[in-house]
Amino acid sequence: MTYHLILFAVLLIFIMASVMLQNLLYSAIMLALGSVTVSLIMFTFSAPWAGVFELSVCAALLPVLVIGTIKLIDAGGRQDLDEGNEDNCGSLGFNIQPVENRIKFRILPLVVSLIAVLGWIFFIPFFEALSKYPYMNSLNRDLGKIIWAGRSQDLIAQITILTAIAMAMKSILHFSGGKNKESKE
Amino acid sequence: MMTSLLAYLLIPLSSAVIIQFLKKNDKLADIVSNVSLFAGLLNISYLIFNPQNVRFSFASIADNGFSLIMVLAIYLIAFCVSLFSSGFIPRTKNKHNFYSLLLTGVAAMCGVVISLDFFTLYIYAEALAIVSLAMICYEDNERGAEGAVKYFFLTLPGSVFILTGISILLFTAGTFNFLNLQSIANSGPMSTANMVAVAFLCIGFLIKAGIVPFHTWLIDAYQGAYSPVSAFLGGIATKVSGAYAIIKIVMIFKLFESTAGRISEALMLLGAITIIWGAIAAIRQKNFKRMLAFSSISQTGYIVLASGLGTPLAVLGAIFHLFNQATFKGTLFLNSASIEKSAGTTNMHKLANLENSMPWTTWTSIIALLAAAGLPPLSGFWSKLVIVLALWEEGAKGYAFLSLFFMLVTFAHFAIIQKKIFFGKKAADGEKSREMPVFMLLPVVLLSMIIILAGIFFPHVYSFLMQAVTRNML
Amino acid sequence: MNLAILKGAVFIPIVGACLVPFLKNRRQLQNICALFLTFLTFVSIAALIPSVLRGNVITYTWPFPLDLNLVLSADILSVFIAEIFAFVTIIVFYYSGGYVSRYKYQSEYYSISLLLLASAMGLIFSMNLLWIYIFWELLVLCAWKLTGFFRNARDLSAANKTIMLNVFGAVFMLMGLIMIYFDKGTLDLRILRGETISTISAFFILVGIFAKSAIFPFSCWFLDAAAAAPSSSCALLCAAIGAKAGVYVYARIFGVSIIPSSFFSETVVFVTAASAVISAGAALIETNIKKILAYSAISQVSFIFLGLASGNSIAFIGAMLYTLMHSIAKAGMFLIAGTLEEKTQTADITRMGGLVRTMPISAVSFGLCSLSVMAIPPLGGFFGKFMIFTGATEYGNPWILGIFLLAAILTLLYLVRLFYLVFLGEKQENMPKEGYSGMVLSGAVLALTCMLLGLFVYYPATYIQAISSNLGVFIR
Amino acid sequence: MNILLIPIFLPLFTAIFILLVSEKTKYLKEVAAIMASFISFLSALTIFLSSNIIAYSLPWAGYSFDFTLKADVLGKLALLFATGVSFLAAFYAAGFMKKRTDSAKWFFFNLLFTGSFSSGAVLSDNLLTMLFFWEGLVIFLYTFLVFAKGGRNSGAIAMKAFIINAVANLCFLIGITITGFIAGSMNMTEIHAGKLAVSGWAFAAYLLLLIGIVSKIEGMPFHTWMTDAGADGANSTFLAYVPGALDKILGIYMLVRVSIYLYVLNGVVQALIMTLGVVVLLFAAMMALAQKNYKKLLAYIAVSQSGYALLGVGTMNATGIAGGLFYALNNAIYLFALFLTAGSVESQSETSNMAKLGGLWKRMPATTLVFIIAALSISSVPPFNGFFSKEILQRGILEAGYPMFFAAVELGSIITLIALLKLGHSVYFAKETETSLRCKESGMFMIIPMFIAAILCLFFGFGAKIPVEHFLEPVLRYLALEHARTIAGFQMGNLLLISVAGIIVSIISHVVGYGITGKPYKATDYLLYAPVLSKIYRMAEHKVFDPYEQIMKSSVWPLGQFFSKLDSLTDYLTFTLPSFVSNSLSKMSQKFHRGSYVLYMTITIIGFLVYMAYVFSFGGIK
Amino acid sequence: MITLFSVDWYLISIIFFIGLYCMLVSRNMFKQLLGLQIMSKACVLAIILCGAATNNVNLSQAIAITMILMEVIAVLAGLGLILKAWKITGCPDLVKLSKLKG
Repeated sequence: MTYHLILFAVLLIFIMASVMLQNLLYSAIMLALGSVTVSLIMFTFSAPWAGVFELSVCAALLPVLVIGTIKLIDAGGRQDLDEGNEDNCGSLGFNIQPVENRIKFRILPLVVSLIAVLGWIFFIPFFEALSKYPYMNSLNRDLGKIIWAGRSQDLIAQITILTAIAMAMKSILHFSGGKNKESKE
Repeated sequence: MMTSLLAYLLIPLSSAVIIQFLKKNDKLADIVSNVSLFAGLLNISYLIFNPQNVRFSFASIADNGFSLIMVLAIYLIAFCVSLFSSGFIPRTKNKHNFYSLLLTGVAAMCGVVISLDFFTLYIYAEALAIVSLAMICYEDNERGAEGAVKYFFLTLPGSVFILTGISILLFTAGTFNFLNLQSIANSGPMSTANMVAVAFLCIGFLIKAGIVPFHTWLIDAYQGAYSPVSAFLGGIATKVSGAYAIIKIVMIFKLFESTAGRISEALMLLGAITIIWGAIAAIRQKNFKRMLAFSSISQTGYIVLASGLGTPLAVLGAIFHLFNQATFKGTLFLNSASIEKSAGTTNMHKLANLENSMPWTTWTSIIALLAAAGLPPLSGFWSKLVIVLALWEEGAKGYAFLSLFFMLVTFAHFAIIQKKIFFGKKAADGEKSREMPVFMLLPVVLLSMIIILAGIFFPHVYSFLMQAVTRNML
Repeated sequence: MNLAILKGAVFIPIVGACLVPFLKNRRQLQNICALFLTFLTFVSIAALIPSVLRGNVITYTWPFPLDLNLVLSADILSVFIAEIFAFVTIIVFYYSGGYVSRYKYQSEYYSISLLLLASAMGLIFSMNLLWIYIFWELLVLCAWKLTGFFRNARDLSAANKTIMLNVFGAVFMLMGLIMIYFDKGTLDLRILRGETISTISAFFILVGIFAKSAIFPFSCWFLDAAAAAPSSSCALLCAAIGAKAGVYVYARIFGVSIIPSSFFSETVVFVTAASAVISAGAALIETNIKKILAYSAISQVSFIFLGLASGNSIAFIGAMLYTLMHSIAKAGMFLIAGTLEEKTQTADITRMGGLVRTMPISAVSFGLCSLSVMAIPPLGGFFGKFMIFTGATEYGNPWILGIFLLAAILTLLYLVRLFYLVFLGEKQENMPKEGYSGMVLSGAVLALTCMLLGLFVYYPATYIQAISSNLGVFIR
Repeated sequence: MNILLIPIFLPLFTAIFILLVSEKTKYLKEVAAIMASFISFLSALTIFLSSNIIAYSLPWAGYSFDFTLKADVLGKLALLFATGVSFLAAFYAAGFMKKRTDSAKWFFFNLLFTGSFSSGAVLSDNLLTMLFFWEGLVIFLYTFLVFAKGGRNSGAIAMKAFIINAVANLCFLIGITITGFIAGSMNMTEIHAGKLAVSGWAFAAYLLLLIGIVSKIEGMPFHTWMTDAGADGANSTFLAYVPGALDKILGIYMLVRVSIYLYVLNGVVQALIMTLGVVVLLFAAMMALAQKNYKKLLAYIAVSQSGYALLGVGTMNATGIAGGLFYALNNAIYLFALFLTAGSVESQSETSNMAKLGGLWKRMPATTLVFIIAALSISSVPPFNGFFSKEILQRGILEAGYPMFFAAVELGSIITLIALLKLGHSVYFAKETETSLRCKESGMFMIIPMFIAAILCLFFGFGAKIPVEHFLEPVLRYLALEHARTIAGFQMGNLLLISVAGIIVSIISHVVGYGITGKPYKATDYLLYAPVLSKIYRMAEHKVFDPYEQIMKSSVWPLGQFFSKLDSLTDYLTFTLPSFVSNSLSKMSQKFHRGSYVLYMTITIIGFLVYMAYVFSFGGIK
Repeated sequence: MITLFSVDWYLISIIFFIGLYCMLVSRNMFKQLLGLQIMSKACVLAIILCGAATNNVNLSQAIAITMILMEVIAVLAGLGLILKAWKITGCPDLVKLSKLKG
């Protein structure tokens, strides 16, 4: 119970940090930590498979991709700097950071607390109403059966979307052979 | 998943993969893509139009008719687009990518229309979104990138909302399956939680359909997209990922007669606003494609308005209008592509008097524009008439009058376009333009023929759609 | 047999419209083909006359959902109007042989004109209000294309004005139709016969009719169209088919089918009175010959509406008779105006003059046609206007009578002025000879027809009496 | 084949035949025209002599509009004179047109058509039929004037004549529709069965009819085209035929037809008509004084003569009406004669300006003789026919009890005589001018009709009993106007003395005027410079009394301006304004499509929130 | 008495709104992507929560796994797009991309 809530609190902190931090690298890392927390929460909800998946993909893969891209752009951005268009790029460490006033991000805690207060007033009743729902279907087959039998149509859909992303990456990044390492997964 | 229609998904998917291995040979890529699409088109048209079904007024149609007609529309537009682009795209910009994207998109759309499950539908919609994203920025220039970026970042909140709706549905209903949900909806008055779920689903699909005020991405995407792609998007893609799902939701949950009447009101209101906004904003556009984009959102407004009303007649009108809009917007965007190719611009102030140089393009566009404006007996008129009748029948007289009145504004679009582009005095860019080769004209001619025929054989169309609607809304 | 004829009357022109563009550069052939098809239509309708005079109605039904069947039915009234339209179209095509042939887009001209005829036929014969609306819109489309025949910016704006205002009216008309549809459950005039409809829907329909016939508030498109379109198209649009379609629809709906409320009829009478006098007055100082003729067409059509709205059978007869006479006379005037404009290279009557010496036949034909419009015997228009006035007297409002008398006087003034300035006034430097024989002849034929219709008014008059006695005009 | 159709259709077909034959033929046109008009005259004579009422009817324009002809006594009389005049005119024209430039073919065409239509107008019994012929005459009036290439601006005058008459005819048309409506029938015999009292609608109808009639007899204010035509030198035969004779006959016929046969007039209308008559009489006669042109002077005289007829019918008693009718007949004769003399003089001297003429009596004795007779009779010098008609008329007026009008009639005849003395003196008896040297007597064709007319003048004068008994009495009987004592005959009485006095006065005035100026054609100038009159004449010079010009200038063109303004206003309201509004709205909407991503995202999310708020805004989530 | 369940829902909704806010305020494409991921994480959590609450965990796991996959795919597409945009306008700044207007 308390452990559960603590996890949520940590998650909130991580996520807010990832939004508020200016340094994109740090915010990516923060998000990774956040997804680790999410997977922990999943474990508490006794959803191990989802947790594992979350841990392996969202916490491991995505940060790698994101950071790789950031680095790439950073490097390329340096070359662009010689062509003298720093006007559109921030002064701080990364030139991929557009100049924008940080205040919007700094006031995030304020916003969050506002949302929290409003949410407590408006959402809680609704969620209470939700919680009245009975356990409608208590048949709880094991995961594999569900995926292969119950949700078989999703598999075709996933094949489709994987083909789609492959084609999409191929055509989006076809302007130069070198840069589509990321999309080789 | 309607397994009977699965083939329509798998064939293009596989041919998309195959095409990837035809890098060297564009001709072969042309042939594969066109042939596979054309085969599917023939197949589906036989399924619908075989004399047996027509004679018995489609009572013996195989699957539920709505998916069938959607598949027909998808294959029609996709075939036209691919035939067109086989002439349009120069071989230097590697065509096979385009074809495989197109075919994947067809597969995804078929998935959307044949899935019996909100979650599956959502996955396919995502796939479609990814494909369209890649197609928009197919030629890597700035406007393409801008269109793609706006498309991506402005529509993804929509898919997140859909996910939220789905998760709530899972909680309240324990399933996303249409039939179960329909039985739940029929069992009694809809519970608040379900309504929240439906509201989230609706907003998600509204964003994907580009309804005012969520239309901002649509216009830039259409304008920025690579020309045949805007035909693909404007013709079918956005309709399938947005309007189709909304009609589906309405069919399942019967919003107008349940406690969720508020949602249907919201839909109708948004539809009306969209009609007005799109029609008004289109008047002063300089760019042909942008103007078409605006007018197409105003047409989508009719669909949403009708589906918000949600009576069988209204839904029928919505479906028919969706199909018509696929045909005439497809024609118009393809024509805008050929104008761009031949005259080098789509800026209406630079164009004039294309009727001499490009007569077929001109007349097909005129037909399509008139159908969009609802000139009888073209198809657009009937769908609008049915929508208006349904509105009036339900007593929504204000909406009925509004939708009638904005037919007038659509006529104004027609008047402006024909004066600035097709007729009128000579202009430099109008001079150097020349007519497209025949197999690039074939698609538009085919589509305009369909526009005319669908208008003239309205009784058959009506009975078919009536079958479909009744079968879906039982 | 009759059924086949009826279908033929509607579908022959459509076939022609599709056929003509494929005879691309054989210009003469196009003309002959169009002429022949129109003549065929004329004859086939004429073949219906005996049976409809016997009082039987030929009906063909194409079922449509929602009880919106396409019902083509030829009765005594529709055959009458159809004959007028077909006749004028024949003459116009004969004229076009010399007139349009030198222009580009000739095939477009012929096919659109044939489509115009076809949609007019459909409009006339269809008994379902929705289908009347549909053919109405087609008519508007053809009007748009014919107006924009010459591709100058001015012409195109005129075309746009035409389509916009007509569609504006049409939208209101559709609104009214939908109201009727949900009040009465049908749009079939045979079922609606003798019913009364809500005044508001009647007014909605009226807006459409007025927009088409260019009655007072919607008259502006008519002038621009007349100034822009080629004269032969003007003869079709402003004189015969375009303007008279509204008249027919009014006669069909409020004359013989649905009983209009008295308030409605009074409004119609007053509005048309305003229209008649305003356009007649404006014609007095206009200098563009085709605009003058268009103004005159407006005011004369207002006379016809007065006759229709007065709601007694004599006025109805007068209106129908005057529809016939005015269509022919005004068509002749437009055709001759076209010849003049083409010969003198201007439409400004102040720059013409003394043409009677060089173009005597055109002058005489024009004079006869204008006499017919002025209602001077023995020309045909006299009887029509006389009967309309008789009916208006029976209607019994002295003010209306006075206004229309004023309008008639103004008509007289501007027509005499027109004739004087163009044909008699002082000589100008360019004195053209008579035009191509076919053009002169077609004008002369129309003028002669006016004359003969005046002398043998017995036949049309009795026919129209048969209309009013068979179909029964609603007396208020 | 009904005999009534001959005077209508024979000239018609002959006219078409003449139109078909070429201009070159020498005598064919003339012979055909004369034969046709002569035959129709004979048929008219037979109709007149046949005692029973001939009728002919044919279904025409449906409803109650039949083609009905009926030769009752009144119609017979009018028909006889109309056809007779046509015959004489055709005969005269055969000689006259030889000398003229304008096309004889068209002249005969018009002449025959006019003849046939006028016969139709007097014969028809159905109001529509009557209107058909009556209004149709306008066309031929127009063509007459257009093809009479006499003047420089014949076209303008033709237009004027056409507009004036056609407008009046439109009023006539409305009058007829109202009459038919209130009578419930278009058939005059049926209407006569129940005469209409002049009140309310009927009054309006009667006034409208009166307008038509007055314009037909060129009464004021519809006379101006005729005087212009006279001044412009229109074809004299035409002047003699249409305005001189035929229109008078038709007009008076119709006046009697309407006022006595169809309507029952009341005192107001009576006074109205008579006042109108007097005004016409005096004013036109005074204008005649001022003229220096043969034909224009005659035109004014003709106008003034129509006033007598109006007076006569206005009296509403047997004597007066008889006088009016008699005047009409005599008018036809002597005006015809006078115009013919003008024609012959003009055809010899190619001018009709009095100043250029003089002393023609040596060279053209026959014309001179005819002129003298006609002039004397028109100025009602006893014992010519004009005198008798005037006497009867005056008696009628006195019976009706309007001594003022009696005086007016006397004055009118005095002025007429003064004018004609001046004319005759200057043209025929003053010393010769060089133009008059080349004149010689005109040919047989022209002499004979003039003489016939002159003889008729004498005959109606000395034997006034015959026309009165055979022409007027039957009409009066037919109109059921009983009268105590015989109205015809030459009676020594006060009236004779008064008129003799009048004659003496006028001779004196002529002598005085001649004495003052020394030039006969200026014999009336001393009157023109009289204090009040001079103003009137100057105003007349500036066409102040020409309602046509006045109305055209003052009201018609401004009206047109106003209406076209109104029209363009509706244009603006129906098209320009809406398109402007939609354009500006569209412009406003463009502010939202700036292409800025942030704005778009904001719009999207706000839209989402608003949507949710709207959806759940009913009583919270519960 | 407020159940734990509704508190969880509440927290998830807050996470969701944080993601939305991030997408709202930032003009950096990476931040947009970040907000997207946050929102989808909230959705995944919601699914799992539903499953847990309705004793239907395995179904919700199945869904959740697919959703995670799709999140990855979306992020991939986003990254590719960022690269594209950066190639054209040397900076992943969204405000740079406002040529299409009117």
